[in-house]
Order: sequence, then C-alpha cells, then structure tokens
Amino acid sequence: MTDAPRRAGFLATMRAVLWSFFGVRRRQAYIDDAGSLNPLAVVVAGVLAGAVFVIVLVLIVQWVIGVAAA
Amino acid sequence: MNSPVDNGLASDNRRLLLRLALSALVMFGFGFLLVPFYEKICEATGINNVLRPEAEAGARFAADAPLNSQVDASRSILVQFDANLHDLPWRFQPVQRSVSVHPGQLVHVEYEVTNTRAEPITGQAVPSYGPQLAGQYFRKLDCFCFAQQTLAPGERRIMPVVFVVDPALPSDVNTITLSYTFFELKGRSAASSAGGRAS
Amino acid sequence: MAAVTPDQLHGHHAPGGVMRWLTTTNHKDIGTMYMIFSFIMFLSGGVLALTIRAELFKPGLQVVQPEFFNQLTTMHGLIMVFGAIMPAFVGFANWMIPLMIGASDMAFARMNNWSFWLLPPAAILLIGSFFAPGGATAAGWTLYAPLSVQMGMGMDMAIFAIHIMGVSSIMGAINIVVTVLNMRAPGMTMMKMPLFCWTWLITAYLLIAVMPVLAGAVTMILADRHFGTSFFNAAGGGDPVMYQHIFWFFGHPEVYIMILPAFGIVSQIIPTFSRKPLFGYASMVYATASIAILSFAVWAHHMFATGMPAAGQLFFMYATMLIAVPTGVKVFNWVATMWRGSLSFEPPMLWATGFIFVFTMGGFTGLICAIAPIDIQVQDTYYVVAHFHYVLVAGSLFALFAGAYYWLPKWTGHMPSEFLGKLHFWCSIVFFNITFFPMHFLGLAGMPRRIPDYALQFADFNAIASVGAFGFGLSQLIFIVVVVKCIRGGERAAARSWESAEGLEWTVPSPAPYHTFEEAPVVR
Amino acid sequence: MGRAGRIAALCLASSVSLAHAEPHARYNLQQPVTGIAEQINDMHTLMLVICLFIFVGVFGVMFWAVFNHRKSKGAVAAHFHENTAVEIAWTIIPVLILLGMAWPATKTVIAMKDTSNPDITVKATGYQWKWGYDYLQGEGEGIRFLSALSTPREQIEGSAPKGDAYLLEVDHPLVVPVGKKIRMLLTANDVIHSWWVPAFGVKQDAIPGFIRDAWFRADKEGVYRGNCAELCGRDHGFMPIVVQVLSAEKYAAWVAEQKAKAAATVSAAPPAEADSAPPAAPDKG
Repeated sequence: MTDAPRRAGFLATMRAVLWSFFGVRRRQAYIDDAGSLNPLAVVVAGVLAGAVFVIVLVLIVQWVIGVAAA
Repeated sequence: MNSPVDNGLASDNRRLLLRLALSALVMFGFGFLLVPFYEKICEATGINNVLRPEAEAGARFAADAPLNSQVDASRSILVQFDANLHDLPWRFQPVQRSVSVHPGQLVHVEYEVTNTRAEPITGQAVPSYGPQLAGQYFRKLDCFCFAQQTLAPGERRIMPVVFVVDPALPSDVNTITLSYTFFELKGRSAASSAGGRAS
Repeated sequence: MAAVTPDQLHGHHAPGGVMRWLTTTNHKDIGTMYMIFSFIMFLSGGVLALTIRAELFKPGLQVVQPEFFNQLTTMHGLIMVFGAIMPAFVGFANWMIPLMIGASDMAFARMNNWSFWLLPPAAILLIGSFFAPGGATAAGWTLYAPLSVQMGMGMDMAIFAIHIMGVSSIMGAINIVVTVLNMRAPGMTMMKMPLFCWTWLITAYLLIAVMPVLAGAVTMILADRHFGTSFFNAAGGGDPVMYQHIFWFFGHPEVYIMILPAFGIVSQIIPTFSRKPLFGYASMVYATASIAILSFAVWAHHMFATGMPAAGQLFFMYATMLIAVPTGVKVFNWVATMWRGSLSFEPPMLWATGFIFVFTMGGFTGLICAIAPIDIQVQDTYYVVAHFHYVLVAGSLFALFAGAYYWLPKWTGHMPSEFLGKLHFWCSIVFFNITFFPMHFLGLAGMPRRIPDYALQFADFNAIASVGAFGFGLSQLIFIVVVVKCIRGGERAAARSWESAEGLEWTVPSPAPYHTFEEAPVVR
Repeated sequence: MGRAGRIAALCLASSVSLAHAEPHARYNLQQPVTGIAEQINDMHTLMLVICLFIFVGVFGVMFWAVFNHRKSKGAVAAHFHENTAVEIAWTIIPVLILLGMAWPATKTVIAMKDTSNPDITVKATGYQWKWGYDYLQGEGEGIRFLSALSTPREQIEGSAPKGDAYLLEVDHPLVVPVGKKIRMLLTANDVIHSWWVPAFGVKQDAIPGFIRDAWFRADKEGVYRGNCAELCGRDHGFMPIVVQVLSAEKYAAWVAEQKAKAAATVSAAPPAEADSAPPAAPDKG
C-alpha cells in the first residue's frame, strides 16, 4: 500500500462483506476494496453481518416450524 | 529487521502481536464464557435443564407467571414419571407412573426413595424432560431436585413434586416425561459439588 | 529437505551442528524442521492406522485387544490432526510466505523458533502416553466427556500435549498474520498477494480464534478429572453435551484450518501448469473468507444424534448446506482455470488435479451428511470415516504433496524425479480409493466406527480396505526416496523451476539462499 | 418426494435392487421398516442422483480439459480470468438445488421429532456395556430387563466358528408390537452411548443424567439389529441392539410370560438383593 489509502465508508465496507458472504467478487471491485477498506472495519462488519446471517436463519427456521406445525 | 529504517516496522509488528495475543487470550476466556452462555440458552429454550438449584426451586415460576393462570380444560397432557439411579444403592421410584393433567392445573405427585444400605448416604437428584422442548413449559413449585438428601440406613422417604404445565405448551406436545436421576455425593460439600457452576 | 549447503552459511555467524538447528531463527530452517517433524508424525500416525486396519482385516480379535484398539484410533486422530497436517502447513507457510511476499524473514524470528521447538516435547508427551499406566487416552480424538473423565493418566498427558501444541499453533498463526500484514515488499499490495498467503492469513485468524477455545475445553476436562468441578457432569449441574458444543465450536473451524491452506497451494499450482491466470482470483479470496465466517455457524451438525430440538437441527442443517456454495465456487474456479489452458502434468499438477477430484467426492458426501435425517443415519459410522478421510487425506494431504513437489526445486535446488513423483501419485490415488471408497458402503450398511470387531456381512469390504491401507502406507515410502534423491542431486533447477510459474519465490535462485530479500524487492 | 425417490431408484436400479435382494445391506442403507427410514432412504437416493449429475457436469468439463487442452497436443492457453455472470450463475444454481434438497429434509426432521401420542413408552438405559430396557407405559408396563451381547467369547477370539448373527445377538432382545408407535426414552448410567437401529432410522445418543426421546413405528414383523454408535469405552463394539417386532397376539403372549416370570422372581428373591445387583436390576422390588 504505497499510495495513501482512501478510507472506505460503512456502506462500502458492508457491501464488500456481503459480497464475501456470496463468495463472488469482480476483480476491479476487489482491487477497490483492497485499496480502501480498513481491516478493523472489515472485521466489525464481518461480525455484524455474521450476526445478521444467524438471526435471519433463526427467523427462517422459526417460520418453517410454524408452517409445519400449523 | 535490525536495520535502523525498520524501527517503525518493528513497533508496528509488536503492536499487532500484542493485539493478536490479546485476542487469543480473549478467546480462551470465551471458551469458559460458553459455559454460562450455554446455560442461558438452555434456560431460554428449555433444551436441557442445567439450572442452578435456586432457579429450579420455583423462584422462576413465582417471578414470571401468575399461579392462578387459566386452566385449559380442552387439552389433556399425559405426564409420565421416571426415576434413575446413578451407581447408588437406593431404591427410587415414582409413586404413580403417570398422570393426565390439564395445562394450568396444579398437580401434586410423589416419589419414594429408600436407602437399602446399612450406612447413611447423601445423594442429589437432577431433573430432565422428554421432549426437551417441554422443559421450559414445566413449572415446578416444589421439588427435591438439586437439594442434597441424606438418608439414614434403611430410611424411606416420600418426596413431593408440585408442578404446573404451562398452557403455552405447543399444541403438538401431549406426552411429557419428567425424569429424575439420583447421583451419589461422596463426601462432597455443597460448594464443591457446584464448583463447575461457580466459574 | 535441508535447503542449505555449508558454503552458504559462510559469513553468517551461525553455530554449527545441533546448536544451529536448536537456535536457528531462519524461516527456511524452521520451515524445514516443521516439515520433517510433520512427516515423522505422519509416519507414526500411519503405523497406528495400519495396526487398526490389520485388526479389522477380518472379523474376530486377532492383533490387538479392544482397549488398545481404542487407544490406537484416538492417537491416530490426534497425531494426524495436531502432529502431521497442521505443522506441515505451518512449515509451508514458514518457507514460502516470506519468499512470496518479498520479506527477509518472518516478523518474529525468535518466536518462530519457540513455536517449532514446543512441538517435539508435545509429541513426546503424546506418544509417550502409550507407556503411561493405563495406556494412552482411548476416548476418541474428540475426547468426549464423560468418557474422557474416566481415562487414566494418558489422558492428562494428552491434554498437556494439546495445550502445548495449541500454544505453538497460536504463536505460529500470530507470526503469519503479522508477516503477511506488515512485511510485504513495496508494491506487493493485498490484492497482488498470492492466494496461498491469502488462505493462510484467513486460516491464521481462524487459529487464533479457535485454538484457545479448545484449550479451554480440555482445561475444563482436566478440572473435572482432578479438581472436583462438574462442568460436564450432570450430578453437579453440568452437561456432557456442553463439552461437545465447546469442542465443535473449535472443531468445525479446525476442519477449515486444515483445508484452506490446501486450497491456497492448489490455487498456486493449477494456474502454473495451465499456463493461464487463476480464474476468479477475487472470488477465490471472498469465497475463502465466506467459508471461514460460515464455519463458525455450523458446529452442531456434528451433534445431530445428541437430540437437539427441531429448530436447532434445521438451523444447523441450513447453515451447513450453505457452506457447500462457496466451496463449490472454488472447485468451479479451478476447473475454469484449467479450461482452455495449455495443460501439462508434471507431478505437482498431477497431485493438484487428483486433489480436485477426490476432494470433490468428499464434498459430495459432505453435502449428503449435511441433510440432518441422513446424517442421523450415518453419524458415527464408516460413512463419516470415509467422508473425512476423503477431505483430509485426499484433500489436505494430497495438496501438501502437490505443494512439496512444486517447491522441492526451490528448497533443494534439484528437480524431483518425475517418474517417482508420478509413481507416488498413481499408487497413492489408487490405493487411497481402494481403502476408503468401500467404507462408504460399510457405513451405509450399518457398520459403526471405532469398533475393533464387526459383524460378518462387513467382512469383504473391510478386507479390501485393509489391503488398500497397506498399499497406501507403503506408497508413502516412495516420497522419502524422492526427497532424499532430490537433496543429494539430480537435474539442476532453474530459478523459475516450472515453465510459467509466477511469483516472487521464483525470482530467487534455486535452492533459495539462506538469506533472501534482505533488500526488499519492488513489485512492478 | 416419493416420486422423486422412485425416479431416483430407477436411475440407480442396479445397485439398489442388488441391495434389496440380499438379506443384509451391502452397498446401500439397510432396507427400511419404518416410514421415517423410508423417507431417509428416498432422500439419500435423491441426493445421490443430484450428486451424480453435478459429478458428471463438473468432471466432464474437467476431464475434457485434461485430455484436450494439453500442451502436448499443441493447446495454446486462452487468457480469460474472470466472468462475473458465469460466477454468479454457478453460485445461484447450487443455492436453488440446495433449496430443493432442504424441503424434504425439513419435513423429515420435524416428523422425527414428533414423539406425541405413543402407544408404548420404553426407556433404554446405556451401561458400560449393555442396554437396560424399562417399559414405562402402554401394554407391558413394568417389564424391565438387561440386554447384553450373547456371542460367546470363543467366537470372538476365533476358537469357534462364527455364527450368522455374530456380534449382533443379545440374550434378551427388546420386544415391541408391529404397527404401534413406540416412544423410546434414552438415558445412560455412566458415559454417552447411542441407541441405533438402522432399519428404523433411529439413532439417539443416551446421555447420563438426561433423557432424550425418539420414536419409531415398525411396519413389518422381524428381528432388527443395530449397535451402540457412540464410543463408550472398551466394549463399545460389543453392545448390540436387537429389536424383535411381533404381531399383536404374540406380543401379548410375550408380555404375559414376562409378567409371570417377574412375579416368580419377586416372591423368590429377598428384596435386599437389589443393592448388589447391577444398576438396572429391579429397584421396583
């Protein structure tokens, strides 16, 4: 990182993390990410997104059980 | 690495090292934190009843549910009683094998325990529910579990269980088994037997 | 694998003889020692495995007694996981990461030395536990309580060994993270970093996150055994299932710790021998991160048979199935890299292609195991044994061999024998499948794992598996010959030992000099 | 699911019919005798077929490349290295396939957990290294016995020829009536064991200090065999499970016989016997 890194905002960080959940990323977007993201922000966003992921999955499970029981 | 230009790098490295070592330490603590965390989850979902004695002794019920909750006479739940001994020379059995109850109804049952040895023995009972889900809907007002019981040689004791099945019990559950397992406490004080919980 | 000839040592005030190896802080020396150590452990774990297969060759008890059999299965697992596969990857990281990113050494050279030298005492403690009263621990490598609380002194030795190995792994992981993040040469930005460094960076984070949890779990067992606590004892208000939750909170990410660096090695090799850049490099990085994150949310799929409520089973089933997606992305990317390339099959590429093939088979059975009702049927049977050997032997081990053949020229300065390398590969893959493919049938038909004797209908497949296992074991001796020949001499390797190999490691001479990149190279 | 399963079965006709023709399963899951096991079987076949298609697709492409895009055949490397559309496609398609797999699995998971309204409740207790059975409710209530391996030591050590049910035979099998919903309560006395009968699709860990429940309804009379499926110490491999499924009349006769036997032992043996007996011995007196 020779050139001064530009700091990415929360949304950009979140977007990169969500793409990583999907597991696919365009190379140019990745280069932008790598140039601009703050590693600590990525970790925080990752944990946050992980928590959201777990909560969504729990809600889906609750819904499925509700449907099956009815 | 020892060249003077690298001094900034060396201190960067050291800072990162400290942070990572700290996170390793935090994760070691987290391993132990999983114990109370697991208990909380179990308590919330009724998966396993690994509650503290005082929580089990009805305090929870008194705190969060009114006793005179509506009796749901439209449903009957078959409650079975089961008894296990864990290497204990006792005789332990429910006085009645099962009762049919309405949710919300206050029920009183008894277990009978006898020390068949010629020496006093101390034991402690742990409750468990099948299906596990039922645990959180099973409110015990009086229970001998988690309290230490010392039986004199040949002593026979009748121990009551008073409970209410919560009317919120899911409609697809209509058979519940309440199972107790008695463990022997070999010369252990109450404090050390609950040592795992204290940490 | 000694990469250094005495003349290269001139001018560096390094002590000679044993002291040189004891005190070395050179990443290449330490990498070499890691690899030799892990290969020795691989052979010892292999001997245990062959004893197991000898006993299982036919029904009845012939070779060992049940108690000793359980010790063998337990120690085979512990030695292979903590002694062979993990240190081997750390060895690769030590050797290659500084070369790949243009660093002169690892960030903490002295700590690197400690993290290696902790391993031999731990290994001695672990293997020595066979001679403890009551023998080694026989509770399975998962050390489930309360069985592990019943064990003799061997269990305590195993716990201490795990503690020491855990400390070693954590120190190694910290070293790798700091090296990758801080020591890159000018111009070597994160997005130019070879995929092996990326996968190791993510693996290192996983290690720092979960090894301490394992240490906590075994410490609790130790406390239950000796200090009267009852973390896992229902009598004192504990719960045996809680151990399994804590263990698998470590254990599932551990599976990815053992496979992600393998993905990295394969992602280095496939483009080289396809003469084509890696397809979807960015996706590979993101998929690796995705696997790492998801791996924390799936642990209880190892515990479907413990009787979770339906909601729990569904949660872990869905989460586990989702992991198949990023893993699939990786396999597709490798195949797409090979597509319309200009392929040649020297030993490293052969091993890497073999890796994709057998690893994907392990992936399929993994997917089948993800379905909770099927998992309940095959849990703790030979089906699961087949599944994880497809992933760990054919996955991690094949990738390690691929990497070893790929970088042997850089380590030794000589090209490995192509004939022997191919022979090693073909013997390994054939015997591997003879050993483990029949285990799928055994598991489906109902043979539990970890049993010293079995019902008669399982006899023929077990006999086949045993024959295959001995073949597989003997095939590994070819590798020793390859390495010894390679160190002694052979065709001189050029700096860029493979035609279209890319990366900084191929810009230094072969063998790599004792000190490299003392002046940091400038990348592009 | 049933139809998908049948189509799948046709695809794998050879191996599946082979497995069904033999008394013991060899290549596939054991022949199911409960609805749940049937569902598991169908699901497994479906999964195999899906995996087979993916296998052919992925490795078809890979081996095509391996054989045709070789340098030795003069292949020249192309230089593409990314195609986001293709990548998104091969991420979305697996997700859709997974959704298709998840649906039948979800239904089975919920069905497996439905232990309500049993005809008979039996408690199985795992000991090192035998099983104790205790009929808690329904026809046969009060019957209890221990069930241990009955294969003679000589057969295991090889000094006698091995019998047909080598290592899968016990002195007192669990006996249940056909077509009745049996609820199993599982617990253990010392370490974790696991009660597994493959033909029923039931595998449930028995955990000391806790009870877990599972259920099955056997559709066919016969003898079904399984093993302890969780490492439980020295004789883990020697604690099989045998379930005998009888017709209603034969079951009633068996219950009567057991009751008579129990009455005889109670009057004969002094109650003090109970403390020295193994833990499963009648503590009912």
